[in-house]
Amino acid sequence: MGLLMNLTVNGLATGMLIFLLAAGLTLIFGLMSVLNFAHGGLFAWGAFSGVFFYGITGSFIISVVGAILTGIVLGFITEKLIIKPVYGNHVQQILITLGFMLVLSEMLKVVFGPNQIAAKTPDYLSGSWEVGGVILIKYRLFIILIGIIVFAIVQFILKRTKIGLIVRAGVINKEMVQALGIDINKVFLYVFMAGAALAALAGALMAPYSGVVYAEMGLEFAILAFIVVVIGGMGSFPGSLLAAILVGLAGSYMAYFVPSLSLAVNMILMAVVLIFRPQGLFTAKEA
Amino acid sequence: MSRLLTLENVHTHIGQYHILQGVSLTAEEGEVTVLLGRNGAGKTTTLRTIMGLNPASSGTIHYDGQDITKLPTFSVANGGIGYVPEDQAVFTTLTVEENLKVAMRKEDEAAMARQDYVLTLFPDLKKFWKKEGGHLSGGQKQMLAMARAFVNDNRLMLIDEPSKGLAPIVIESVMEAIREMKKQTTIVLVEQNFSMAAGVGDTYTLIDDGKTVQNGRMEELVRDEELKRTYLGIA
Amino acid sequence: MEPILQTENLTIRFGGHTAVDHVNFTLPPKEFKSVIGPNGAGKTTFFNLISGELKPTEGSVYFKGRLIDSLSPVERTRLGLGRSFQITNVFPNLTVLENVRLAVQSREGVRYNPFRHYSSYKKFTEESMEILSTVLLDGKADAIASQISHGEKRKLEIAMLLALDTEVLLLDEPTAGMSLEEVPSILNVIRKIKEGGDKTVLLIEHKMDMILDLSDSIMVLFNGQLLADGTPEEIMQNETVQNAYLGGMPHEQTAHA
Amino acid sequence: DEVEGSGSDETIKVGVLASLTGALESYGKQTQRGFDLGLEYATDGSMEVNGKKIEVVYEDTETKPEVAVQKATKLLEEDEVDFLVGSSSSGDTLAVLPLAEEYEKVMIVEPAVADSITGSEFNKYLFRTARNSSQDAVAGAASIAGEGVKIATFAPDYSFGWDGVEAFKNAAEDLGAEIVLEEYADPAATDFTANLQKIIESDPDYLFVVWAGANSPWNQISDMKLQEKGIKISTGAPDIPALSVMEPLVGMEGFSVYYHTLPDNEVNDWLVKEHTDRFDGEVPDLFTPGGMSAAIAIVEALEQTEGETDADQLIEVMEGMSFETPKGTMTFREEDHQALQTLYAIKLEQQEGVPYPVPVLIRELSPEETEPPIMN
Amino acid sequence: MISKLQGKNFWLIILAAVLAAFPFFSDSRTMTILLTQIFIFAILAMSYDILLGYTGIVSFGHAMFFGVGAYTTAVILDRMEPTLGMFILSVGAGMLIAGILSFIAGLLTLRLKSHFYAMFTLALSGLFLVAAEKWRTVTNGNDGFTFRAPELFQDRTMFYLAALGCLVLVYLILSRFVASPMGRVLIAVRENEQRTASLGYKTLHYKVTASVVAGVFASLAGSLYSVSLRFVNTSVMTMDITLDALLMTIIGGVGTLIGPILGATVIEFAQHYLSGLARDYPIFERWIIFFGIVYILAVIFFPQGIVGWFRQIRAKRLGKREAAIRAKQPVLKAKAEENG
Ligand SMILES: Nc1ncnc2c1ncn2[C@@H]1O[C@H](COP(=O)(O)OP(=O)(O)OP(=O)(O)O)[C@@H](O)[C@H]1O
Ligand SMILES: Nc1ncnc2c1ncn2[C@@H]1O[C@H](COP(=O)(O)OP(=O)(O)OP(=O)(O)O)[C@@H](O)[C@H]1O
Ligand SMILES: [Mg+2]
Ligand SMILES: [Mg+2]
Repeated sequence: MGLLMNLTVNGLATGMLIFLLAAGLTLIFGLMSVLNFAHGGLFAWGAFSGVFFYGITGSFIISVVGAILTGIVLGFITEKLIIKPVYGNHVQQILITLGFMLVLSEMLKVVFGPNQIAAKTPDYLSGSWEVGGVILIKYRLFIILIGIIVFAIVQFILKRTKIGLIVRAGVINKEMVQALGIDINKVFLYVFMAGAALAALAGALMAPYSGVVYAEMGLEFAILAFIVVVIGGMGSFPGSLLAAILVGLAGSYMAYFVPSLSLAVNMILMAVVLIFRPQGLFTAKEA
Repeated sequence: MSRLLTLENVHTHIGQYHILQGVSLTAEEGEVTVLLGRNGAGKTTTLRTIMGLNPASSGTIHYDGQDITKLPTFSVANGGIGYVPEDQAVFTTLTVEENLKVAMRKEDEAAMARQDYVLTLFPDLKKFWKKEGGHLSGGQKQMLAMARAFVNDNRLMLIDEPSKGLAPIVIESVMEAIREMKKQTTIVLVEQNFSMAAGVGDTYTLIDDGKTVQNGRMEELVRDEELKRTYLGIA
Repeated sequence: MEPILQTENLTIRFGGHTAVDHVNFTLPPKEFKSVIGPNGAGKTTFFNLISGELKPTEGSVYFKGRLIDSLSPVERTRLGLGRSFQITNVFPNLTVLENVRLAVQSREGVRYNPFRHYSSYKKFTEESMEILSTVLLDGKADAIASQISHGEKRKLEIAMLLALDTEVLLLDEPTAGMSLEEVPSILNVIRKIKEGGDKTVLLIEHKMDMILDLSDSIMVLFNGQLLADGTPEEIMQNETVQNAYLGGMPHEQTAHA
Repeated sequence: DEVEGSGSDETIKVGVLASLTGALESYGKQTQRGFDLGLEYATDGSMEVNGKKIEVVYEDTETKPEVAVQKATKLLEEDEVDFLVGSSSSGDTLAVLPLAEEYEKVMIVEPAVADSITGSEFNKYLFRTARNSSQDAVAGAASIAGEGVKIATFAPDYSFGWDGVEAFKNAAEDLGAEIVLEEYADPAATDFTANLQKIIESDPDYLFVVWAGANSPWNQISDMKLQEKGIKISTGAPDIPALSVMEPLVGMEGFSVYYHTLPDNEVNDWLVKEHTDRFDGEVPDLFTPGGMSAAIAIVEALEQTEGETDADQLIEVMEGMSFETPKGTMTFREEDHQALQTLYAIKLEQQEGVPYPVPVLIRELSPEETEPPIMN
Repeated sequence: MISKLQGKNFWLIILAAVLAAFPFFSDSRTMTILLTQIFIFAILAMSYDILLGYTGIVSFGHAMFFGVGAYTTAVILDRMEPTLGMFILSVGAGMLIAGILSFIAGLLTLRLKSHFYAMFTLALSGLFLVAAEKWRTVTNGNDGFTFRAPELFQDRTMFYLAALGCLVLVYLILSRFVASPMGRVLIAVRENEQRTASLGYKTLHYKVTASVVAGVFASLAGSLYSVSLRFVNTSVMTMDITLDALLMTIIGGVGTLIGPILGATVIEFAQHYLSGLARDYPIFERWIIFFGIVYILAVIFFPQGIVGWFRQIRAKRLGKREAAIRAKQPVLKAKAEENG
């Protein structure tokens, strides 16, 4: 029982972390249909700048805020320079964002040096409680909490404001949205910046989780985020959350019960979902 | 009466093609100006140029005394211009409700009233309120495209072939609506259905090969068999 | 004579909404039949069911007496059911000529040959050009399909159907958006098909003058149901059609009838 | 083709392959610095052996086998190098090995670790100054294993991990220990709970971790309170940047390939001094002495052949050759050309003024003690 | 039209002849090896373009087929005698396995919409990578293993010529293929799949065919690749290979066969020279940044790829000269992915 609880809680926390990571991508890929391979780069920048700000201020809160700001600024630059010319063209998006990904991760080395850097957990979030054989790691509970908050905020914005509708409409027909008097370029810019900020937030939270940041972490996790967005059914926020948790739990259980397949668990999960529910877990019909 | 919209010798290039090669037209406040011309003449391009979707390469466009030739599309629209494109361009994965919501510039009472009016005009839309735009029938899409422009308080309306794909009875109510709307709104209409064009139009502009070839009052055109034969091929 | 096309209780529901509702209809060979009905009556959906684009919830479609429910759209086309689309549906980045040529190639059954150069099939190109000139598009043969105007796309749509040269043609509002001047020549094309005497045509249109001019018979769909099926005269007399579809019809069109 | 010798009459060229970009960049740079310093040290700053100038050409393999082959061929063909040295990844190294054979040039493998290099893929032209997985494992075993000790292992789920565990297991069982569990995890996983859970359940005395790469399990090991449950952790101490993430493991006993304070000899003193002087006070790191050793080995061999670069002659003198390195005396074993070398049993301690846990010497593990099995 | 085609072929023949003569004039082995790599990756990129450019299918799993070829050849040459005959046999075997594999993968998933297919192939190739990692008795995992190349290919010039020969052959086969009636239908599928079906073409057949053709030639590239290194490890199955193929295709210009060849050339050269610069100029230590910038600039200045850019220039010139006569000269546009 304690074992199952342990696996579940930790799987859940991992799932939440993956959700945070995928949340930005759900906006960018799911809503705006931009294949942003540089997402991982934004994530890594968030992680590094989080560690950097933590180092100079000693405050975890400031470090997270700093990382988000970094994400916003980078999001602005990315959208203006990289994404804007290639809206609506997946092929070009792949090329240009991969190029930018190289630039971003290599720039990390220029700015922060080529080595991995240790990331510290603030004292009030480090350590764990043991409750009846279940080990509750404080930082993971914190991640679960943040995940829920982010989910609620984003969901609120998408459901209660027109932003979500406008973005979806803009992806279907950009011209028409403009002809309705909406500056869609600006909307896209803001949404992209929000996505980048989410990526950076995920990075900043990921750093203390694994205890280390390194330039290659971006690409490693970007694929995971793409998997989650696909399993969740492109652009559905509840879908992403569900998919992320599924991935987290599956990873946790598989590593325990079927360790020989644990390397392949994400790929198997994605393949199975694509064969049996290609539209994703959370979309009712094929769009 | 004053001129709400004036195009002077407008030229438009799309890529390397010179599509509009001198279009001039005027729309008087409160009137319906009909653009006529054969397929590929440049009617749609004219409307798109006004909207800033295919910016003019030379010539000027004045709206309400302002030069809007170089304005971005959304500013043009925010000046109070509604646009019904020829390919309907409904947002396929958004429901009817959401399509209208995106379109609505201000969600105030007046807008709601206009929406209600549109829904009485096109009861089908109300019936399929929660249906995705992509699942509507051809005519229903056309209605939705129009409704999207009608929910806003526009001073000028650019409508590209509204009658296309509509049942005769619906065409009639659209004509009715246009006549109704004329009181507050100026309309530039592209229409191939001559009976409809003649039914609602006050003036006409005839475009051929990207150029304005003729302007005049609609009554004159209706009477002028010769002109009709040469340019419209109607006997 | 055995009907070339027949449906039996053909029904489709989308969610709670029945778009086509137990339609039983027969189409004798070489007949020219029009389908009318209000927007959203189910006309296009009816076509989609016949051409196999949609699978019925209930009911069956027969082609020359043969049940074709299990056939895919591809197989139905090959059997001889060709259709045009209401919403323009072409190959956007290919030339107008190539659009038509693909249809000719399919008709000729040259589908899988991976080795011969396509330009060695000269007669395909020639035929395509001919068809393009019938629909007055020969001047645009080299234009990219996405760049031609709306009316021109409609003509291309017809050209592709003609190129398929199927026994049955399902035409969904072929002239919507076509200019006044050009409608007659397209009408001519359609009329020639009719006069050729070996094709069966099912036409959806809202232009009454055209329908009355061409049709041997007219069927009326209302809320998915087959409301009436008869000669043009009978249909024009039908009161429901008058009130709910035609409206006042003050136009010259009715005058023809 | 035979004229090529004439070009190298006055100069001897060495081509060094290393990952100078990408994930293994820091390893590559350590090798590079070490090699430069090594040449200087071995030639007393003259950069000459027997009157012949030594020239070094560095090439970046980008950690891609095909690039490594391209670059190696360029070194062999265009630069006409007399020695190859490299490289940072086992894959790159393995891809280059056949070239050394084809061109009949001696290749010093440094710091690639795969056993198969001196095992199944061995050819007589290669010599390895780096330690191999088995040596690591033997060292790891030596620092914790003993009669009746229960050990669980934890490693990443790929060759490096399997090799390491397999070798460790043999070595540890030889010392009488019992391996109670072998856990492998996705090296890119974010969550190691399941593995750690199993390890806790198997209730070992020690958990021996074979790990490489940045994404490490240390934090979670401490979060899961393994140490508090009486499981002692042991692993190989990595390079300094990676040490900085091992704070949760302070107190752990394990082994080290090199840390600058561990060896006690003149060569190392020189290395530490020169390195700190030249590089802003930075101390040499994990693979710096390896690079240095490779250079020293080359110079030593050349001295013995009196500057002759003929491979057969070189091989003859190098087989069994001993040379002094920052890690003490190394000896190329005749059978598989693996350099036998000293490794270190250490304990991680927190030290004043050092921002990472420091490996502190428990005892030196002599070359004989860590001698791996011959596998070729 | 005909004369232009012949003109193009003429230049290609000259180019192939020059390349064939190259090793006899130049003794730069580096260049020989670099060109050999380019030939191999050009084959891979062309095979990828059959999917991406011609049929409009994005695949993230192309490395799988490349890897199958690489491993099949490596394992056969390692375990049997490394003779030319064995090599040819292994290439055939690899192509056969890749063909069957791509057939099954295609059949399973090509019913799906394009991005689902992309993600599915990503998953599948991920599984293959894991398999290659885990099946150590055959693959020796991520360390990989070396093997002997056939005698003839020990000589790099011979192997260079063989790779060039393969490139020319594959180019000829594929250009015939894409210009065939079948190839035309592939393009139709790319443009509008549903419409293609309604013209009476079974689109699934075409997509699966494209997938098989692409898979088979990717496997050939993989076989050549492993022989060129005389070594194989799991890196042949990684996403990097797929991305390389993808990038080469896009940079050169999708929907053409020359494009991928140009793309392979540009990327390999850029990589080679940029990383070479690092030795001489310290700012190029971070040459990967410049490499990334090359991609970015490529999209901004050659949005349709190199080939598309050439076409545009030619169209412009033609346009100026013949504007009066041919008002609407078609310009081939790369496909903008449609959504919704
Ligand atoms: N994107 C484009 N690229 C190139 N040419 C274009 C483009 N859009 C339109 N054209 C050309 O411009 C001309 C005018 O097109 P436009 O759509 O304005 O005609 P129209 O008068 O609206 O015709 P229709 O009655 O058929 O709708 C046509 O010849 C068309 O081929
Ligand atoms: N895929 C679909 N999903 C849900 N509802 C649909 C779908 N396709 C059609 N409908 C609905 O079915 C009804 C019939 O549509 P259909 O397109 O057949 O009408 P139609 O008679 O062709 O009308 P029009 O004259 O406007 O083209 C409409 O109410 C439409 O909203
Ligand atoms: Mg138009
Ligand atoms: Mg319809």
